[in-house]
Parts: sequence; C-alpha cells; structure tokens
Amino acid sequence: MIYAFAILAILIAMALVLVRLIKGPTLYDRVLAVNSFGTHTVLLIGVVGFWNGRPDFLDIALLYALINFVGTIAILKFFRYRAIGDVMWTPPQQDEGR
Amino acid sequence: MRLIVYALLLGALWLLWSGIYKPIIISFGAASIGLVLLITHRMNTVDEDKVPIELSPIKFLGYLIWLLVEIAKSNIAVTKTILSPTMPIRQNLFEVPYTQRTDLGQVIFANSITLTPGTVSVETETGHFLVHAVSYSAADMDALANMDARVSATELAGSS
Amino acid sequence: MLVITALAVVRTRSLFAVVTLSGVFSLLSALLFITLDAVDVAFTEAAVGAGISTVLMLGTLALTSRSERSEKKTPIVPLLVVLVTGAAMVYGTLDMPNFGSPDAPAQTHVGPEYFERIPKEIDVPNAVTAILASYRGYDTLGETAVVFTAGIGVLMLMSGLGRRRKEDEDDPDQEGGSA
Amino acid sequence: MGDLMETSTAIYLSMLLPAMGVLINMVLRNQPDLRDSLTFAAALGTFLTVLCILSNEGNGVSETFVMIEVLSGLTIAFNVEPLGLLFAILGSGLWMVTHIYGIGYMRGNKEKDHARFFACFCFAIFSVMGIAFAANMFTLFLFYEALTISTYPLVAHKGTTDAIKGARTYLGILMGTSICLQMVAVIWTYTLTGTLDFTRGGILEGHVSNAMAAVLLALYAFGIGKAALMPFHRWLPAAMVAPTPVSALLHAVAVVKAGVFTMLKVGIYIFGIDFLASSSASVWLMWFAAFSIVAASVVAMTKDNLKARLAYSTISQLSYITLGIALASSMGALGGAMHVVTHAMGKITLFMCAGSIYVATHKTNISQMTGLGRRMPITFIAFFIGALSIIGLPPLGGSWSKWLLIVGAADSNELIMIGVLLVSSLLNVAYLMPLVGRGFFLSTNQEPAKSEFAEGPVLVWMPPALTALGCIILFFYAGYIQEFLMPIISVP
Amino acid sequence: MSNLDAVLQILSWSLIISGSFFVVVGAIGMLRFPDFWARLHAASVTESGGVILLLAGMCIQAGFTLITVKLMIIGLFLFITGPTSTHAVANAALVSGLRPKSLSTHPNSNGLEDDKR
Amino acid sequence: MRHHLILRVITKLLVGTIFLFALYVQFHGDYSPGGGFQAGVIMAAGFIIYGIVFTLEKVKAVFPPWLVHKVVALGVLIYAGTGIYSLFYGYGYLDYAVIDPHHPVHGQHLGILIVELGVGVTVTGVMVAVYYAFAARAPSLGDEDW
Amino acid sequence: MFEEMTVDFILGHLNYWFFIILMMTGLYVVIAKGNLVKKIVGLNIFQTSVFMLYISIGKVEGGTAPIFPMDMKIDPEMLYSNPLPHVLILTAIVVGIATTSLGLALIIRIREEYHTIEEHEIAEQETKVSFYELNGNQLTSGDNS
Amino acid sequence: MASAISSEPVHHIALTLSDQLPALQVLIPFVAAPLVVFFGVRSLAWPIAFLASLGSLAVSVLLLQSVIDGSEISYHMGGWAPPLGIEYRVDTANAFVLFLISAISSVVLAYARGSLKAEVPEKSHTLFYALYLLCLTGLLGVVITGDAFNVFVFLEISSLSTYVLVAQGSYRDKRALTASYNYLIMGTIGATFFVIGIGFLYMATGTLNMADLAERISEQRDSRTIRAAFAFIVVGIGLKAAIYPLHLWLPNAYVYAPSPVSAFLAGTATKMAIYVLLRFMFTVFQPEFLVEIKILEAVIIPFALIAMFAASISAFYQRDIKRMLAHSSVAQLGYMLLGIGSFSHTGLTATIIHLFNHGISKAALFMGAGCFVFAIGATSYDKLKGLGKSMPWTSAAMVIGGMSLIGIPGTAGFVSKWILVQAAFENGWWSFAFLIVLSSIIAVAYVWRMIETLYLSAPIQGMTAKEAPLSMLIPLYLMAFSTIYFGFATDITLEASKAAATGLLSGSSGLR
Ligand code: NA
Ligand code: NA
Repeated sequence: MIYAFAILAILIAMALVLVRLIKGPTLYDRVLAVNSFGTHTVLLIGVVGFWNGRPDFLDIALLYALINFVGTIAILKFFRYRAIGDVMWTPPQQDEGR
Repeated sequence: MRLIVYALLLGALWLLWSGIYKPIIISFGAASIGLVLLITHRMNTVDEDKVPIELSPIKFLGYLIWLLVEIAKSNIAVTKTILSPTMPIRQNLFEVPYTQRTDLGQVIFANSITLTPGTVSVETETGHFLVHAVSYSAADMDALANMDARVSATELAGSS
Repeated sequence: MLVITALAVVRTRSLFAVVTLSGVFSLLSALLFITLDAVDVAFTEAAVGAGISTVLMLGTLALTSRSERSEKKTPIVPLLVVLVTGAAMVYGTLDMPNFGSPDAPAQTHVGPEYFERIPKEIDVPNAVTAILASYRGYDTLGETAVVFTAGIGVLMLMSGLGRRRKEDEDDPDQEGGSA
Repeated sequence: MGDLMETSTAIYLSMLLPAMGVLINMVLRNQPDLRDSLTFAAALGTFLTVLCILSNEGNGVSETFVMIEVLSGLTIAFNVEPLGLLFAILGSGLWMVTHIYGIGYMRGNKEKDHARFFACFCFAIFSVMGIAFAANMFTLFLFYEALTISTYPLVAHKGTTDAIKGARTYLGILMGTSICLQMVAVIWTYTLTGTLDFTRGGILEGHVSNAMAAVLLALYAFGIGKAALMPFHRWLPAAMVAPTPVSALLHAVAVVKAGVFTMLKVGIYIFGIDFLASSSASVWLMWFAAFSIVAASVVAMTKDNLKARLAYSTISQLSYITLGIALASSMGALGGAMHVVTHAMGKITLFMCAGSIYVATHKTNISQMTGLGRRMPITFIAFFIGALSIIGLPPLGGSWSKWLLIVGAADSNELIMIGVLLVSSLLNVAYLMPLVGRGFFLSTNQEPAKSEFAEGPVLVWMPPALTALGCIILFFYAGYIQEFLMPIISVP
Repeated sequence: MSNLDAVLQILSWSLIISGSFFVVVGAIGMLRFPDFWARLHAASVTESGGVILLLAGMCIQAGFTLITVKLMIIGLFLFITGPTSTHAVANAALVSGLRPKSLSTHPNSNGLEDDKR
Repeated sequence: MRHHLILRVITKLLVGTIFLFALYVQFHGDYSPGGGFQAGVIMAAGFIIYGIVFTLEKVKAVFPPWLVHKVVALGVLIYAGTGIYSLFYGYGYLDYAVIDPHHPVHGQHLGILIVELGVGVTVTGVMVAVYYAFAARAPSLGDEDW
Repeated sequence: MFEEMTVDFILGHLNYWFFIILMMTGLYVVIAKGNLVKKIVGLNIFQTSVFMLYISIGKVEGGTAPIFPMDMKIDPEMLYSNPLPHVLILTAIVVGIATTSLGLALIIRIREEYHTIEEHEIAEQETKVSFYELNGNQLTSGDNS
Repeated sequence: MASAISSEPVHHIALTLSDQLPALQVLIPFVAAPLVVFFGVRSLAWPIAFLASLGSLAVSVLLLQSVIDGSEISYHMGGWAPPLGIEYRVDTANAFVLFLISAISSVVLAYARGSLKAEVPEKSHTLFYALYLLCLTGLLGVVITGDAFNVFVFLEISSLSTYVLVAQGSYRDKRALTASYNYLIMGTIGATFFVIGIGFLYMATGTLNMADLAERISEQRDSRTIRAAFAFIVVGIGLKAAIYPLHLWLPNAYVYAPSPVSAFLAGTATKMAIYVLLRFMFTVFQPEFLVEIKILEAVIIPFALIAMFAASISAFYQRDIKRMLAHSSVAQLGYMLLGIGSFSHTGLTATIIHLFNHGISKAALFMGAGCFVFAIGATSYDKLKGLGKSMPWTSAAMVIGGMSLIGIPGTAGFVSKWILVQAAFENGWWSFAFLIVLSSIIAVAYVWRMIETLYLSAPIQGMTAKEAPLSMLIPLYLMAFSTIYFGFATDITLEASKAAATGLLSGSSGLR
C-alpha cells in the first residue's frame, strides 16, 4: 500500500533522471545521472523487498550501492585520466586555470 | 592493537549482517576475517597512507546528531529552490579553511560539507577546501566555520 | 523504461552515453528480475551487468574512441531480419501458457520435483544454489571454465605492451598530451 | 608345364612390379642408367608374369581373388578372363617396347625430368594391369581413375603453356566424363542389381527396362571418355603436346585401349551381348560410333601436323571397337576385341615413326617431310606397314579385325555399317598414304640430292621397326587370337 | 500495545512519504537546474534527505530485527560513499575546466570567476 | 597535501569491508541470494577500487600478477578436483555423497561449499586479471579526441 | 488463429511480446550498426532480454523467491517460483560477460591496429591490404616476368 | 585408479574405471588446461596438452568399441538421475564423432609443436596450449552430453577459446582480429538463438534432458512453440555449422588463424555442429516431426544444393590456398546436409561418414598449408608457384588431400561420395545424383588449380623454400595417409556410420 506509493515515486524519479542521462549535455551530467540512478535503485530494491514481503534481499541493495560507488569512481578515473592505473594526475597550478 | 579492534569490528559486522549462528558459518566468518586482515595488512605495507583513526567515539556520535539536523535544514532550503518558479541560484566557488589535524578528520569535514545539500566540496588543497554553493549567501561561511569547529572537536588530542 | 533505454542505445551517437545506457539497462533488468522473484539472478545481473560490464566497456572506450561515426547504410536488410525473427518468436509464443500460470509444463514437471527433493537430499534453503551447485553442478563447472577461458583469453589478447604515448610518433590521432 | 606360381600371386605381382618401378624411378632419380635398366627389368618381369598367368589359365576364367571389401558388397577383386588377359599381355609387352623407345627419345631429345616421366609411366602401367585384371566394375573404375591421374603429368611434361593447357583439356574431359557420367552409371547399376561383378551374359538383364538400358548405356559410353567417342574426343588431340613416347603410350598401349577395353567389358559382362540385342539399347550407339568413325577420318585428312592426324585417326579407329559392341552381335564383339590388339600394334608403329622423325629432323608437319623417306627409309617403311594395317589390308593384322567387324555388321543386318566400315578404309588411305608418298616419291627444290642415311638413334628407330614386323606377324596368328577370345562370346 | 503500534505505523508512513517526496524533488531538480554544478546539489537532496527518511521509515516498519540492522548498515554505507562520489564528480568536472554558468562574487573567492568556459 | 584526499581515505576505510562482504556472500550462498560468482565479483571490485585510487602498481604489489594467474587456474582445479575425488572413490563425477558417505546430506552441503569456493576463487582471479590487462594498456588517444 | 486472442490471452502473453521487442531492438543494433562497441552493447541487450524471457517462464502467479525459510520447515501452501530457469540464467549471464570481455579486448586490439572502430573504415583498410597483397607482387615483379 | 571400494550407504554401487569413461572423456583435457596455466612453465605446456589429447583419444576408442554394437551408455553427473541431473549419453553417433575430434586434436597437436613457432611468438605458447585444450574440452563436451543446456555451456567454452585462438593469427596478419571479432558476433548470435530455442522447448515441456524432451515433444508435435523452438535451434546451430548463407564468418576465420588452429577447427568445429543438428533433429524432435513440418524438402535440401554449388564456385575463384579450402569446406557441408535431406539410412550414413572423411581430409590440407606458411610465410597462389619441386613432400600431401576432396577412388572422400550418390538413387533423385557429381567437377577445377600452381608453374625468382621439418611432416603424412587408408579399409568408419544412422533414425530410446 504505502510501499506502492514509494515505488511509484522512485520510479518517476528514475525516469526523470533517465531523461537527464540521455540529454547530457556534458559528460559529467551523465555521470551524475548514473550515480543518482544507482542510489534510486538501492532504495527501490529496499522498498520492493518490503512490498513483496521478503525484505531479506537487502544484500542486493548493499551490493548495488557498492557497485554504484566503484562504478562512478571508475568512470571518472577513465575520463579524467583516460586510462585506469595511470600515474595519478596532478593538476596544473590553480592560478593558470585551463 | 589496531588490528584487534579492526578484527572485532569486522566480526561484529559479520554477525550482524549474517543472522545465522551455526558453528560452520562462524568458523567461515573467522576465516574470512583472517583473510581480510591479511589483505589489508599487505595494502598498508604497500602504500604510505595509513589512516589513523583518532576520534573520540562519543563526541563523534554527538556530532552526527547535529549533522542530521543540519542536513534536514539544508534539504528544505534546497527543495525550496528547486520547486520555486524562479529558481534563485547564485553559484559560487570559494575557499574554506579547515582546522582538523588528522586526514580522517578533514575527510569527515569535507564529506559533511557535501552531505548537506547546498554545498559541495570540490577540491582538497593544503589548508583549505574549494567549495561550491548553489545559492550562496554570506551566512554560509559562518555556518561552515561552525561545522569545522565541531569536527575538530571530535578529534582526539595528539601530536600532529 | 527498458524499451526507452534500448531505443536510446540505437539512436545515440555518443558511445559514452551508449555504455552508460547499457549499464542502466542492466540495472533495470536486475530490478525486473527482483519483481519476477529471481533474486539470485538479480544479484548476479547487478554485479555483472551493471558493474563489471559497464566498467569494462568504459575502459574500452577510453582506449578507443568516444563517439560513433557510422556511414549511412540502408537498414532494410537488418530490419527485415529482425522482423522475421521477431515474428517467428511471436509465433512461438502463441502456444505458450499464460504468464505465471501454475500449470504450465515448466512448473509441473521438473520444477516441483526439485522442491520435494531438496529438503531431503541437500537440506539447503537456497534452492537455486542447491540446483546450481549440486543437481546441475556440472553446468556450473562448465560455466567456471567459461570464465577461466575468458580470463586467459583476455590475457592472451592484451598481454603485449600497449603503446606508450611518447613512442607513438606516427599515430595521427596522437597528441603530445601529458599522461 | 605346371604352374610356376599361383594365379593370384601372379596377378598381384604383375601389379607390384610396375609399382616398384615407380619407386625405382623416385629413389634412383639421379642414376639414369641403373634406373632405366632396372625399370626395363621390371617391365620384362611384368610381361613374364603375365605369360605365367596365360600358361595357368589359358583362355578360361579363373576364380576371383578379393583383396579388400571397401563398401558393403563392393570389393577390390581381380580375376583372369580372356579379354583381360589379352589386354594385359598387350600392355606389358608394349611397355617393354615403349620403355626402350622412351629412353632413346628422352635422351635424344634432351628432355627434362626423366625420373618423373618414367615414374608416372610405371604408375600408368600399374593402373593398366589393374584394369586388365579387374573382376568387377568398382575395381575397374578405381584403376581407370588412377590411369587418368598418372598420365596427366605425362601430358603436361614439357611444362610449356601449351602443354599445361592441353593437359587441362585432357584432365577436364576425362575426369569430367568419368565422374559425371561413368560413376553415376556404376552406382546406378549397383543400385539396380546389387552387384558389380563381371559376369558372362551380363548382370542387367531383367533389372532394367529397355529404355532405361539405353540411357544407362549412354552414361557408360560417354562416361568412358578414354574411348574418345565424339563429342568427348577433344582430349586426344589436346594430349598431343606430350612427348611422343607418351603419345605412343596413350594411343597404343594404355589410355585409349583401357577406354575401349572398358567399353568391351561393360558391353559384354555388364550388359551382355544378347541383352543388348534384345533390348535394342545400343542402336543409337551404333549410329554415334559410325558418325565418329567417318567424321574423325575426315578431320584427320585436314591436319598437317602428323601427330594430330594420327590422333584423329585413333579416334576413328576406337569408334570401330565401340561400333563392334554396339552391333550387339558376337562377331562384332569379337572383332572389336581383336581390333584392340591389331590397332595397338599398328598405331604404336605409326607414332613411334612420328617420334623418330622428330628426333632426327625436328619436323612435325607432313608438308615438311618431302623426300624424307629416302633419308630415313627404315622409319618410313615401318610407317608404311603400320598404315596398311590400319587401313585393313592383308597381309597385315588389321585386316582380320576389320573383317570380323564386317561379319558382325552383317550378322546384325546392319548393312549400312558395312558401308561405313568400307568407306572408312578408303578414308584411311586418304590420310595415311600421303606421307608415304611424299616421303618416298616427291622431292623439293631446296633439298640436296644426296641421300644420307639420317635416321635417329638406334633406340628410336628400332622399336617401330619391330612393331611393324609385329603387324605382319599378327596377320598369321590372328586365328589363334580369335580362338583365344572365343569364350567371351559363347554362352555358358 | 496497539496505540504504540499505530503511532509507529503513522510515523513510518510519514517518513516514507516524505522520503519519497524528497526523492522526487531531487529528480525534478536534476531536470530543472540550468547547469551541471547546480544539478550536483539537486542530486544530493535525494542522497541525503531521501535516503535517510526512507530508510528510517523502513526501519520502523521492520522493528527490532536483523533487517533494521541491515538497513542501517546500508544507510551508513550510502552516507559514506554518497558524498564521496559527489565530490569525485565535482572534482573531475573542475579539473577538466567546467565552470558554473554564473558566479557571484565574494571576498573569499580566488578570482576564478574570471575564467569563463 | 596530496590530492584526492577524500577518495584515498574513504577507500582505505572501505576496502576491508568490501572484502568481508564478498566473503559473506560467498559463504551464505546456501541461505540467501549469493554464491561464488557474486562473491568473486565483489572481491574483485575491492581490488579494482584500490587500484583505481592508489594506482595500478600498488594493487599489483598487493595481489601480484603471477599470483592472479595461479588463482585463476586454482579455482577451476578445486571445482574439478572435487569431482575427481568422487571419481577416485568409485562415485559418479561430482557426486558429493562421497565426502561423507554416512551422512550424504551433510556431504552435499560440504560439497556445495567447496565448489562454490572454487567458483569464487576463479571469478575473483579472472576479474582482477581482466582489470590488470585493460589498465595496463596506455591509451592511444589524444586529448582532442575527447 | 485470431479466435484465441481473448483479453486474458493477450494479457497473459504481453510480457513475452514485450521481451521480444527488447530482443529485437538489441539484435537490430548488433546487425545494423557499424560501430564495434555499439554492437557489443546491442548483443548485451539482446542476451539480457532473452534472460528476461526465461525468467518470466519461471514465475508463478502468487509465488515468491525460491528460498526456503532458514529452518527448512516448508509451508506446503507456499508457492515458490521455479528455480530452474534461475539456475540456467545465472550460467548464461556469466557466459555473456565472458563473451563481452573477450569482444572488448578484441576491439582494443583492433583499434590499435586499424586506428578505428567503425566497420566501414576497417573494411576500407582491409580492401586496400587485400588489393596490395594480390597486385603488389605484380607491380614489383612485373619487370622480372 | 578407481576400484570397487564399497561403502555403507544404501544405494551406492562403486563405479569401475570403464564406467567412468564418459566422464573421463571430457575431464582429461578439462583438468589439463588449468594445470597448464597453474604450472605456468612453457616447456610443460605442450607435453601436458599432447598427453591429455592422447588420453582423450584412448578413452574415445574404448567408448566407440563398447557402443558400436548399437548399445548406449548413460552416465549421471553428480550421481543425480535425469531429468533432474545432467546426463552423458553415449551412442555410436557421438562416440564416432568423439573419436574424430580427439584423433584430429592429437595429430594436429603433434604438428603444432613445429608449426606454432613460425606463427605465434613463444611467450604466448603456454596460454595457447591451454586454450587449445579448452577448445577440445568444449567440443568433446558438446558431443557427449545428453542435456540440452549443457550443450550450450560447452559450446561456449569451445567458441570462446576459438575466438582467441583465431585472433592469434594477428601476429602474421592483423585481419585475424576482425575475423575473430566477426566470428564472435555471429557465433554469439547463434548461441543465443540456440538458447532461445531451448527456452521455448523448456516452456513447452518443462525439461532439459534430451531423452525426456523427445518423449514430451512427441506428445505435442503441432505446438507452435515447439515448432518455433525447432526453427531457432536449427538457425542457431546452423550459424556454427556454417550452413550457407550463415557461413560468412568461416573463410576469414580459417584463413587468418594460425595453421594448427585452422587445421583443428576445419576438422572438428563444424563437424561438431552438424552432429548437434543431427542429434536434435533425429533424437530430440524425432523423424516423425521432421516429416510433419516438411523441413527437409523445404529448407535443408535447397540450402544443401546452394552450398554445394555456390561455395564450390567461389572456392574456384580464390587466389589463396587457405581461402579456397575454407570455401571448399562450406561446399562439403552441403553434401552432409544433402545426406540428411535424403532422410534414409543410406543418406544418414553418407552424412556421418563424410563428417569423418572430410574432417581428416581438410585437417591434412590445412596442415599442408601450414607447412607452406612455415617455409615461405604465405599461402597465396602467386607465391606458391613451383613449390612442388622444393617442397615435394608437402605438395604431395596436398595432392592426396585434394584427391579426397574431389572424391577420387582410393580416398576417403570417394567413399562418402559414393554412398551419397547411392542414397540419391535410392530415393529416385536422378537430378540430385547429377548435381552431386557436377559439383565434384568444380572441385576438380579448384584442386587442379592448386596442383598446377605447385607443379606446373615456374618458381618465383629468388624464392628459397626449404621443405618443412619432420616434426610437421610426420603428423601431416599420418593424416594424409589416413585419408587413403580410410578410402580402402572402411570397416570401422562404415560400421560406425551405419550403426549411428540406425540409432538416429530410430529416434530416442527414452530416459534411462
Ligand atoms: Na552538499
Ligand atoms: Na547451470
């Protein structure tokens, strides 16, 4: 009952975020959208678990939170340094800007 | 010493998450903890970073409660911004000095800044953070300084 | 949402977007699996599909290119193929039992028998693991071999040195950027 | 005389010796004299072995010796019967002759790759022995294909573009017909009757309708490409690019003879003469053969190149044998069988003469050979004798076989065919005699009057002289041959 | 005691509803805000407010069982990793040169507003 | 002060937990969703995030490539080896009853645990190996292509 | 055929058709698109949709996930969804990722050799290589023959 | 090893070594592969691989001996009886194919010892042999299993390892990479189609065991789900079997792969797929079903004929030996399909025996091509001119193989062609008989082109070609002579094929 409402809300939110994911325009918007999507998923798993009456699947929620985190960091690492495992990039001096 | 505390923490986590208290599972738990300790020990040896945890638990809890309140307040503020027809955004990128001694403390501060909607720590530099705010007002600097003090207060005294 | 994601993949040119959409697709399917009571599968799909798969693809993109540069080909043949295949599948579904019906052949034959036998023979709560690791354990051994094969396959394919930027003088894409 | 060795051993030995010849030539490739003489020894040995078989079996039919069963009911098996034995004697005997000739030609003409040449030669003879002693159509087909493959390198020997093209035609037609037509015919036969064994009286009677029999016969007739029945005859002139010993082998000893031999075996032992007669399945073949006889002769007349002329002559002569079978009468079959021998002797003479001329003078066209007869009398006389045999005049062997064919035509009430045979003889004169005439009786202005003795090396003019003598001898022994062959047409 | 139960139920429901509300608000902000930097904050509304409220509501529903513990651990994890992710994204954007569309001036800003992108 | 302070600190704090979670999933596969595959992926994720934040060389020092290769093969050998153990004692291949002939059900349970462990080991190894392979390639793209 | 299209039938089969649409989208991407990475993504979508189809076979109306209570006291009234498709799909997912990782490794190598990951550009390069292979010899050895 | 140690529990009877043979068939290479990786020592890699392959061969011979009388062996994996557990089911059809696969694997491995050094750098050899073993495992596993999903898993093991093995040709020619990628895409689509088919079958019957499926399918033959399942399975397998027009991946993959890989694949991979097709068509769906849906006339036969001609003609136009051989393989597969289409005992015998005969012929030919690669680094006709002189042994072996392709009497290829034409006659299909022999003529054309190039063309100036080493020639000749051997001594192959055909035509023998 109440869970249905929560599920609906989260789904709507996910759809909105999906739009942002598709639209962009920058890379970072998309990364943010993906990360946000992941958080929504974690919540959704939790709520759906409760709704189904079998909330002992929260392992999956934790898994997804972990994946979300690792994935976001990986994406950023890729696109900032364009390869994993490169020597850590040090930014140029701040005053020069880019 | 640290190792034992860490092991106990992991053990508690295992037991809490597991819910099954058969001997075979417990023994697996112990073995798992052993393996984890091995790997983390190797990791510690490999890099120069050690993250000493020098916090006072009780004060930290107190801080957390205060933080929750702050989060609630900022949430409402940003929600107003989102939902209002004009979306009054005044972005700003500015420096915020920190006073924590330990790395962990600094991180707690930085993350707290980010946790409260309206401010995000963007870069960490020597002595200060670069912070971005979405609807900046002069009062923000004071609020942040307040947060800084509270975090420092949770740190244990010790050598830098 | 799943359909939108899939269609977006067709149209988007930015490969980064495509890959993240793929991750999203996996994610949504994991959710779908949960609603279909397939929790083990959802777990695996989330870990593998949304996690590993997306990360690997991003790694590939980082080493290759960022957007699609297709020429305009007429999509007639692929569309035809797809339509025919789809039609064949729909044809096949016509005699299928309704979704979720409990007296489908799938539910009345081997399925319930597993339920009867697992408590007696294996005594493990997770039926999926029981079947996976015991009754059909040989399949799982094969699956492990597949993973093994992919692992050493990737090692074999990628074990050479990648080109270091500085050595790569004649690559036209190359810029003398710093690492 | 008692049995010197078992017939089965002899059969295998007669094939083993040529096979060893292959090895000898491969191993001893760089020691020409040892190699060539050992090969001759193998040839001699083969001939003697076949004679042993002759003494064992006479003109009877031996039991069948099965070597291996390849498919259910299909075996590689050998036996001895008069026609096959005759072919074997012919083949092994003429091998000796052509081998000597080959040595002379190759060395005289300074050809290359002697070892490969003789190795393939040996392999071809091996295949011929297999064909001769085959007890069923399956075995025969096997060795038939082996013969095609082993003679291909011989045809292409010179390695020039023309040689390669000619060899391609050779292989293309022969293999094309054998795979597309003959093999189908064989399998069809097997499906109809369940066996492929050569049996007196044939195996097809009762298993196939008359119309289908005609179709089946067509598949065989055109499928046996080596019999050069028009329109699948083009391989023969195309193979003229080969060195002359090869031509000799092809036209006299092995390939074409294997072709018509197969035709005879199919006609006599698969269909059966009586079945052919009663079903009228071979009437159409008669007309095709007749056409082939005449048309090939006409074309022969137009050819200036001697070997080409001889090639078309062979086509014509082979169709005699095909006609013999198609007449569906015993005499016809007998005539055809005998023609195998007489034509072989005659044609080999003609070819070796052509080769002798080439070795001595490097001339290939008849128009170039004016007055040559006076300088190469032995060769030209041998040619003359061979030509007479082909034309069919007594006292040469060729006259016997032609006579039997005419009788056979009469037996089948095919008077037109008699006419064809006679006309063909006239045409033979027209295309063979000119060389003799030109060689002896004409002279050109450019030529010096002196008549040197300008024959080629001994090894090159001796063999044709011998075979020419053979033509004469055959006339007198033809009767024996006829008697020898009688069992094949008599009903058991 | 049914009274307590009813109170707890209502409490949990309100928590869940408000949590959902914040979730949706955050998503709306993601769409509405004009540039990346602003959207960062919209996302963090979901991350902090939405998560805490929803999880709290579910905790109450679950009562004093292992499930509550699990929920709390999940919450803790999100608490730690959420801001870290956000920070990382912002950092990446900054380093690559992305700048906010409009900046207001302030004594403590380090002159970055001069660099427009 | 080094950069990425937050990432480094948080990662250091979390990796241990991630590994523990992985092993939890591994051994609780019988009771709740989970098992070898999932556990392997999570385990690898731990190494990967360490590698991302702390550089590839460091994670290679913790989990050297030669060890990864051996681990990859080891998992398969464990799984297949269990079956061979059954064969050796005259049972069908992978018949777990051999482990405890008097209590076959218990044997089943043990067998499942062992083979799942083999699976987890291999999956960890492979995922880490794949990560090493992809990460070791230097990119051949310039900045402008981005 | 159309007589059987009752509402119940359509509703009961809608999910299958939905998954089929997804599958065909994925298949279309694989076949029609020329970018190598996109093909792999399409392949993934195709495969994942097949998995969805399988899992939906196993679903029982009113059933729940096939994990028994900890104490193994199974309520006979309780309906569980069929675990067998789950087992198969778990295997299939893993096989899918294995294929994907190999495909991506190949793409990286291809990029290094061809400097592109678009099918048509690769084909152009390959045609050139084949052309030189066949005709290059003639160009260089033309003077010899 | 094992012995009859009896134990207490009630229902267990100890299994002897000969009982364990089905499991050992796949296990030996299966365990050898990770062992190679685990030891990581390059000098051990080849010996382990070779010994494993030989072991596998020994087991397959033993298995073939015990089932050639028409019996069947059933082995329950994990001790669980089907349909709950996975079953290995050995009858003559798959025992024969197992024998083929392990025999070719062993000979090619012996050959690879010398050949690989010329084509793949030494540092990759250890993993190469490990992948080779995995490929072998996959092939054997697909053939021996009696469970439909198990087919998929082992199919993917063999496919994935194949993709990587093909890509190893990139050291010589970078086009190997795209060939491998295209193969991956098409192969995965095929495998997924197969899985869809299995899914439909499961939906309709509720089981995955082949024998059980057979029973249940026969009760509902007109179900549209079953029919759709059939279509998807056939198309999926058809992709792997390179049935025209789903064969597009094959030429490039065979050409650019390292020579031992081409030889191994050409002899085994497509044959395994044809076996799976046979197994599903006849044992699972059973002959009555095939008759009902008229698949044979409508689809199999037309595509068989198209393959025979189109592929033969394209083989003729190729300018590279390996490419010619690859197209030739597609054509020869057409013959196998035609045998299936004739739906008679003779026809199926022809298919199965051609599976074997073509396998050994093609393996020999590709090994010969590999010798050319070893000597001169190329296989295109313009570089091979005149090599008949300087590489006589290799060229002679190629001639032998070529004869078998054409179907010259005295070779294995002739035997299968004969039986096929016989089958056509038995069905009264005159035209097909002619078509078969007509396509053989095209084979003459393309084989003869090779022969002319080798023997009758002037060698290229400056080309120094030495004959391949003994380590490569001996396995090559072993394979080439077996082509001749099995052209005469057909008792084993013929008996096995006939027994297999009988077994297949009688449908399924039900659950054990
Ligand atoms: Na914030
Ligand atoms: Na499985």
